[in-house]
Amino acid sequence: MSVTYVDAIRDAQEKLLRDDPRVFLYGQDISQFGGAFKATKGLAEAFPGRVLDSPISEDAMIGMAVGAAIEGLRPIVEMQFADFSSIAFNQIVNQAATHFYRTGVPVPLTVRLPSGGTPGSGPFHSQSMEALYAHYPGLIVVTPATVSDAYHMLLDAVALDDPVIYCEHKFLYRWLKAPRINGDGLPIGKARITRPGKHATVVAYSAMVHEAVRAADRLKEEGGWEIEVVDLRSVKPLDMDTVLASVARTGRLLALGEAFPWGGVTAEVVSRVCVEGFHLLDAPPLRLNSRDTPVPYHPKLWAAHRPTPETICIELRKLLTF
Amino acid sequence: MSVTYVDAIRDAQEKLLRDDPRVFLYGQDISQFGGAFKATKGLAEAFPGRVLDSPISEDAMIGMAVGAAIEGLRPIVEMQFADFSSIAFNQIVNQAATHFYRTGVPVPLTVRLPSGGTPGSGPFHSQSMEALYAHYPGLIVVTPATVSDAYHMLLDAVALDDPVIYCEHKFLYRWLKAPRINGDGLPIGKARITRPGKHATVVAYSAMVHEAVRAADRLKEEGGWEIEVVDLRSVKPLDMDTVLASVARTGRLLALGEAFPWGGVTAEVVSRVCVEGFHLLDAPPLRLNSRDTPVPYHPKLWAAHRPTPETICIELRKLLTF
Amino acid sequence: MLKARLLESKLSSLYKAGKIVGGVYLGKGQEAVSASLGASLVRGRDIFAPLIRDQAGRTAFGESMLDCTRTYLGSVLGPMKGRDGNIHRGRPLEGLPAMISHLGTTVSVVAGMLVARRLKGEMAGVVGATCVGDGATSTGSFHEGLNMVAIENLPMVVIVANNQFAYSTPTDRQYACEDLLDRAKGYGVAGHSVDGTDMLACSKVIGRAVTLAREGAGPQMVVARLLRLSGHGEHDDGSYVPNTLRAGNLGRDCLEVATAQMTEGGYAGADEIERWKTEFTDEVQAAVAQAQQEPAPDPWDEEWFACKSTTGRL
Amino acid sequence: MLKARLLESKLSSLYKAGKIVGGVYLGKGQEAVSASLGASLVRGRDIFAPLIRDQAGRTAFGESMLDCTRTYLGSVLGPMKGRDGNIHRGRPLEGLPAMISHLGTTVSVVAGMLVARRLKGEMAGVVGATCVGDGATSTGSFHEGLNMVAIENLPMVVIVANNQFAYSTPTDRQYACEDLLDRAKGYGVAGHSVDGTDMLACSKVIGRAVTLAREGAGPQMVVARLLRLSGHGEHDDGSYVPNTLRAGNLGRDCLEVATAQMTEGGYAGADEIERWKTEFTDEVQAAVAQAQQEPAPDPWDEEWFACKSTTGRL
Ligand SMILES: Cc1ncc(C[n+]2csc(CCOP(=O)(O)OP(=O)(O)O)c2C)c(N)n1
Ligand SMILES: Cc1ncc(C[n+]2csc(CCOP(=O)(O)OP(=O)(O)O)c2C)c(N)n1
Ligand SMILES: [Mg+2]
Ligand SMILES: [Mg+2]
Repeated sequence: MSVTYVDAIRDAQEKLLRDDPRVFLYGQDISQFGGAFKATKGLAEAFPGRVLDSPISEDAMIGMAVGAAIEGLRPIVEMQFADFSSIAFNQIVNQAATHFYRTGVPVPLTVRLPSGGTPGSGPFHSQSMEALYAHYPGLIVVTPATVSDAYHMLLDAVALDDPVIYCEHKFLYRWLKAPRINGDGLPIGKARITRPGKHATVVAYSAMVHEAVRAADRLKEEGGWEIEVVDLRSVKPLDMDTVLASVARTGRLLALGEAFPWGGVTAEVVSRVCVEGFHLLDAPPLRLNSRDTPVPYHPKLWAAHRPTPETICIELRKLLTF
Repeated sequence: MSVTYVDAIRDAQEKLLRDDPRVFLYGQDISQFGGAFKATKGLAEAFPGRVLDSPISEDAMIGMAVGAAIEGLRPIVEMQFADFSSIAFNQIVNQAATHFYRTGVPVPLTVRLPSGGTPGSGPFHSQSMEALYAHYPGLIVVTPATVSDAYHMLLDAVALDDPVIYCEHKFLYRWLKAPRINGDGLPIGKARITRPGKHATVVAYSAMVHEAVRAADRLKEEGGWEIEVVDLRSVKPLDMDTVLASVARTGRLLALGEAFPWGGVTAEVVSRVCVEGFHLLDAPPLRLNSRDTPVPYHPKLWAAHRPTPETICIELRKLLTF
Repeated sequence: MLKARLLESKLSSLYKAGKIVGGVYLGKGQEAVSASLGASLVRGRDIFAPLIRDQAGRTAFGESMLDCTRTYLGSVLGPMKGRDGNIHRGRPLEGLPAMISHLGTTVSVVAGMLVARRLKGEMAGVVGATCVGDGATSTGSFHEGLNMVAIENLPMVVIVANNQFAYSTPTDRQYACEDLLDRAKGYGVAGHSVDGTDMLACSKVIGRAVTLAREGAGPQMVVARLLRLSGHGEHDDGSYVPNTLRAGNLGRDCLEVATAQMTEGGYAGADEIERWKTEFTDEVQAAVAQAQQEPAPDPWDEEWFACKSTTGRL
Repeated sequence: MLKARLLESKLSSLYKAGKIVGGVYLGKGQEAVSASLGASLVRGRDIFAPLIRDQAGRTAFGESMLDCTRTYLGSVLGPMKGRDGNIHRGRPLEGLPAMISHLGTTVSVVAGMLVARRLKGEMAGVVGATCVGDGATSTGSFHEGLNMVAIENLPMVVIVANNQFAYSTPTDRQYACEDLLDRAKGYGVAGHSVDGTDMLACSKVIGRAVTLAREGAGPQMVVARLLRLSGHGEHDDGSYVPNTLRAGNLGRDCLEVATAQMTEGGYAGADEIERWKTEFTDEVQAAVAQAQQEPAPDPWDEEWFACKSTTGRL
């Protein structure tokens, strides 16, 4: 028996509902139907009255979660796709994110965003929106890349007193499996060295961690290069200690992300490393993102729009031969 | 007689309405009332039927402008405050921004965002949202800092075939005056050297250009330092040629912005300079943004939340003495 | 209607055979409503913004079948060049806007197209129309858009295809009014109600709404009662739809009703309908075959820029 | 009502004297509506989400005057500590949420607070309420929120203070229905209409709506007709309001009407009202004086973090 990434998300919600009476789930088609991706399968039956179908009203979904959180509950809102959170954008960045600073009253809510691209999903079912939410003060933004992180970070997200944007990658849902969920005790805000190395550091998050590892494997075979892969785990807070320590070891940095190229996590990572660890760098840092167009529908275009092991290897070779 | 920054915006719209029958204006309270900041004063009378009051429906305001642009018109939408564009976020980034890529049909619309902080305006009337829109493919994002740029860049924005987010700074509206509007012929996409120098480069945009110049003046007096100030003018496209040429001259970079610190223009500028011009830097680059909280209401907090000549000087001294 | 049904069932089998990537969304059971609208509009003059269940309306409005198959099958020769897929296609310059996924957002876009016509002095006799589902009525975008249409008093027809479910969500989790028609008055638009399984009724009621809008009677809202006869998409079996609903009047197949109405009313004989079927099936096969043999987009040829005015790096 | 009016006119003079930075938004002319709501609610049990013109409702609900003056004058001892100002104050844990500026957004927040009460089993006898203007009804947020309230069948009262303008925009550019009350049915909520200048009528109609909600009759919407007797904010002279409107029934000053109603009805004598006036004026003076002598926030003492769980760098 193995656990998929989406199972882990489901199981975490089950545990939360079981252990914490303050938790309830709200989202489109999440009750009897179990959600568009089955991340809440069976939970409505197991926890009557605590898994509620919402109307197609993303703005009000978040407004209502803020209200419930003010009253001490711990709502988890499922957006059907991250892309639809654009409708809730105002309630997230202005209502939820400012509340603690303005009033001193925390709003512990978790928004689950099924994020990232899959073949054929097109411009409106593929977006990675972490950078938008990380830009605004008052939000925690997490991006689990492993089955166990998907589980533990959802528990941790709900335990935090702040609004958390939980970006779960749709490509990993069923593709990523683990024999079991194990706890390695890393809290939100700590990055992980997924693959140790010494010649260059790739800082990645979410699905791109796996592409980075693939690229690292190739370069190992190809030339014996040892590439270190850092999984940020949360993009806000950003664990600069781990990132800088890695760059100190390798002297070389590639920041890798699946989001659009202007701004975003890779810009933040590269600029922080340059500001805080300029002297650690033995070569100019590099960035690799998706292209500056909407995420295309056709699988062939899609595969060329996002970073792949091939394009990651190209960047890494530049870095290694500088 | 002198022209203020907001006059320039008004006059540009007048010229556009006069010269181009495709142009019309849409926004809350912009007709008889002339807009919350009087940026459309007198235009409804002068151009009957082409300056329309909208309901409080930012989402539909942009949707309607997209439709009109598809049909070949050139709408200019005034958001009453940039902050309220959060309601239109979806229509801007998903409807307007993707249209040309998806269909080949351009949507030449201009969204005017009264942006940035002023004392006492608080968390919801002070935001700088350029980084959000620049992150999404398909949008041009401009940030005029001078009276003449306010005028010419609005004309240029409307002439472009793409959706343009025109960020006008509220603090400059009446405070910034020029004897007249002059054309220096810089197109959108070109930065300007506002103040030449040789010891360090400050890359800024919008109101922060003026704070940078003030800081530069002080350091000139203080120690004869010659600080070069680059005004980006548009944050997407980013004129890296001008920025890199300046850094090549000075060897030192401070990226300055009024937006929130995570991500944003300063991250993009620093990371691009480091990726593309690493060898040009004689010292680690620095960034200065506002603080990572909502923009506070109280003038004393507000003044400490955003960069000021004092805090800019502190960063510059670090840079100069490295 | 018939053409659309045949086209869509082909799409469904292509999907099930793994020939279509992404989603396939059908309008099965909603053809009478959609086709009535499409047929009442004039291509080249009117504006029609279809949603996910409007294959029949598209066909009736005159969208070419190739636009459909090319987009579904990812041909680079299609109107979206493989950049967008399935029901997200359109030809905006020909009065057929290409929907984004976010529900409710077409209303204000069509409003804007009509406002432009008015400003250009080209409004005379023009109608704009869009369809939404019961679920889409819960969006803020729908509300803001329809309210704006009413304020501007635009010649627009908004069809609400109330198919009792939004994906799996039944209407009692979507709204609490007795009938969505009750909303018309609150917007100040005219309201019409119709049995969406009854082709003749649809054609009459929707046709009249279009005529009213065209003649200057302002915005019209038509609420059609019906049932989706497929899953939400072809990945979904729709097992949450209770059998009682399926067995009732709403569960009637509008195509069967229409066939009966045509033969009984003497509009067409049974063999004529059979002939159409063969003809349309051939047409569908041809359109599929052509799209299938056409090239997919090539990433190396693709122009990777989203802005028209700058082809360089942003 | 009287207290709120006196407080607000003090705020207005402070603003004009340059003592208040940012905006000052008054509820002049809307006190009867707002106070009727505030007085019908029970502090410590009910939830009241005021909007910009609800000083009277706040006062009646029991918000302390110091919360108001401290927030307007930027005292660090106020509930917002100078981080937010003027009407954006609240005490969410005491049933008084602090509004953000974006209109329409309070509806779903109150809905969430009520849903929480229900899930906690603490719903019995609770009412949630909020006020919006005519302009705010055009927001998608209002629509989504009210629809959600109706679906959840929450004990909520939504007051629409239709003061004929949204900033400078008259209602014919805001909606096209005959009466905003026509919207109630479309949401499936009960609708009530009231003359907002008539204190006794307001107290009766709004009181009844609150009672109905409390007793389980579901969501209630009250549309009050009135006129704003000030500018949009104190920076605005409201010159766009036509004199005919001001001279008509809507232009009546609800405070004068109320005074007459109280004396004529024998609820209070003229001298009693005079006594209140002196008493309240003193109270206002004291609250202003105290807030004015209190310290402003000090940037060096300020905790510059927006998240509770991380006090460090993000
Ligand atoms: C704003 C938004 N939220 C969520 C979705 C995901 N979604 C796509 S179709 C659908 C159900 C639509 O139901 P309805 O409007 O009744 O149309 P139907 O599918 O029944 O024809 C949902 C929830 C979306 N497209 N847009
Ligand atoms: C979403 C949004 N858009 C714009 C504004 C700017 N704004 C503040 S108050 C106001 C007018 C509100 O009118 P109404 O709702 O009728 O309330 P009133 O001021 O008349 O009491 C506007 C446009 C806002 N606060 N929120
Ligand atoms: Mg439906
Ligand atoms: Mg009003």
